[in-house]
Amino acid sequence: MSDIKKFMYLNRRAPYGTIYAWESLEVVLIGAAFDQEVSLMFADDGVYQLVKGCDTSESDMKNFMPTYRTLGDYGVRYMYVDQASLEARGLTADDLIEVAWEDWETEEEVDNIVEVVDSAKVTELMAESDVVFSF
Amino acid sequence: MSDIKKFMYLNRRAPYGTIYAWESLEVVLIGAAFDQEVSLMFADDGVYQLVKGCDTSESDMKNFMPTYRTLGDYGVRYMYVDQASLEARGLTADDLIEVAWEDWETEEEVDNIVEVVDSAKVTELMAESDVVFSF
Amino acid sequence: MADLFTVNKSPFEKNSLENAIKFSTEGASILLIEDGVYGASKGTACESMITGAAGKKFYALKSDLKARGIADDRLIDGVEVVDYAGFVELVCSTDKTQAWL
Amino acid sequence: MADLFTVNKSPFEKNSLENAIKFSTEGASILLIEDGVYGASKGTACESMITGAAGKKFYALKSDLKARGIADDRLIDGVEVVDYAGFVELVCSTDKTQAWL
Amino acid sequence: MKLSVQINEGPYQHQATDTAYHFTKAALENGHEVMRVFFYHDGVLNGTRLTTPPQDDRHIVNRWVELAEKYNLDLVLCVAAAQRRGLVDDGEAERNKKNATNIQEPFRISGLGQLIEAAIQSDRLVVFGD
Amino acid sequence: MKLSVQINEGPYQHQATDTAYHFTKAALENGHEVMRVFFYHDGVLNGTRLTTPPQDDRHIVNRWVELAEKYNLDLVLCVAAAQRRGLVDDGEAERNKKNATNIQEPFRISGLGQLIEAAIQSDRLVVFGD
Repeated sequence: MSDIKKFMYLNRRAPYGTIYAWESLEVVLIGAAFDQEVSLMFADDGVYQLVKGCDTSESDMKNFMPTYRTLGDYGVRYMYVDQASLEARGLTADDLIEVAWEDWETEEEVDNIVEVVDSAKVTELMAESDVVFSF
Repeated sequence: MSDIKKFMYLNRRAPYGTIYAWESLEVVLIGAAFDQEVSLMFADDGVYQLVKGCDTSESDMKNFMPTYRTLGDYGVRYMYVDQASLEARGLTADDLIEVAWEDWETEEEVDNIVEVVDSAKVTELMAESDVVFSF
Repeated sequence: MADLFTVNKSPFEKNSLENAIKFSTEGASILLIEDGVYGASKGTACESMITGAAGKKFYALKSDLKARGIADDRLIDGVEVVDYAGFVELVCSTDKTQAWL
Repeated sequence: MADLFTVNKSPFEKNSLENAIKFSTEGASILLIEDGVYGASKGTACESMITGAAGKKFYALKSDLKARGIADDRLIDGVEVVDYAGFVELVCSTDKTQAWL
Repeated sequence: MKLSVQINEGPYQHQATDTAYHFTKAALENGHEVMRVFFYHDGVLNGTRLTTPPQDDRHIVNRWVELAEKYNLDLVLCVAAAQRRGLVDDGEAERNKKNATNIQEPFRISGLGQLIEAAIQSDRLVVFGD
Repeated sequence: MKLSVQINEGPYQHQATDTAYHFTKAALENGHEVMRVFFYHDGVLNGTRLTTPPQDDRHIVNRWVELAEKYNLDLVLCVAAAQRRGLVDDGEAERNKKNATNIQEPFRISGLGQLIEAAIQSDRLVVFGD
């Protein structure tokens, strides 16, 4: 096994009702210091984590949406969203934030690494990962 | 309003996976010192709390099934079980423990205060209660 | 008056909303809070839980809707938005409050 | 070898078992622990989740079955009972372990 | 009206405590009496003085303290739940031979009877949990 | 094999910690190496020395301590999670001006990097949560 592992962070919970979404994100940020291949998967209520237009000012909780937008700078290369979960919730890709990515060495750029994938692809991507973090 | 309130303890969670069932029971035991009319309602996974034959010796957790059997002595007069919840789980009244009750003053005795009721009755009993405790 | 039920779980994750509706009486008020407010969204697979529930009144907590990016135009018709003062008012104007966790 | 999925939620309370089955590959192992062991019972409304899942192997943790009064004769056919040593063995003999909470 | 509040979860992990706080505050600001806030299960963890949340986040424990000081609010931690979860005041430290306390004043540790009493004497009991 | 374990919930409220303990113990007894047990979210509450569970119940904190002593197990509490939830060692007490500690040795407080490192270096990471 090479030193580079494929890490997948699996997000299946809504934000704010519990802290799991936010503390999971903290792991991703810290993990950036380690050179692994990192992807995030959003399924079930986890897809709500990426919905645009959250405003926590009245609920007095920390709004961590801006942090998702910076994930490209933290070594996250792929953010996948389960299509069936999205559709069941009456949402489309247009309802989700976009996250840009740039490789500073090769200057390769991607406008948006958030990608909606079908269930078969979710299964395949999870199976391909070396480690799946659950929160 | 009279000094006697109708208390209902609503149990909707399985035992052991979380502590709610047990700590809810602790409230019932302490509550016996206050002269209120007390009933317990078991619905959803809460019906599992009354299933016979639990053995926690291998899991090293406290088995609180014996405590349910003594509830008649703690002022609990009614223990209701939602029939639909029971049936969905493939269970019948025969799978549940029995709890006896005796009024020490009038010597009135009841062999088993555990009663399976239909959903309409659940609704009615909850609506009639003055306070519903949720855990 | 009838009772107030609070529901704080996403209807996609747990059956709390479904059963709060099932076990409440005609005329009951059901207040969606925390992740429960997702149940108030139009066009979801769970929409019919609320649109099909006759004789119950639905409310959703404003600050929780905002935190989750659920704009007013996405709410199921008839769901009333309340703030915390409205929550308190609902508790006081109904017979009792049941947390349907 | 394929992956091991652990499921610790009652299938009546949360969709964890359903989705662990849905998102696992052919040949995956699914281990029911804690309240997840209720999913291993015969004759329930959720039974078809397991009986209808082709190509997956199901396990249930012995001490959690016993704590919940689920006797061996109530188990769905084909569900294998393991103790903690068996749990460890499953973790080591599969590619990785995913907690499907 | 006279209200009481029960809280079943600890701070930060679940929003239950946040909701309970905002509800209690709104009740007080709108002229209602809050007889007692009873912390049960992991809810007792709201009463520790040892938390240091990030500076850009709310301080859940201190928020309760400020509300209690302003309205003379009774904040009660269940003793049995507190013992299981390591919430200790001077009395508990002495009884259980602990060499430290972690309770934040004016939270106080008392029995479950305080919850029953609140339910009997209040017009409404409102529960916040997971 | 080399395993690591992550625990997301506190003691008593959820069974997750119990399961994690029995799993870790079985792994060690069957000759595997457990590189690290990492406590995250409310899991950090496993590391307090201030609990006094009922005498007829298991002592979850002490059970970890005994296992750690027998197998020289590395028990790590996440510092960010610990700060939010009031888990404090000497260093944290000094940094955040707290007048008490509540950590139980040999639990230690460290950063999230310890979880990442465990995931990289272990053959398997097994997560227990709610």
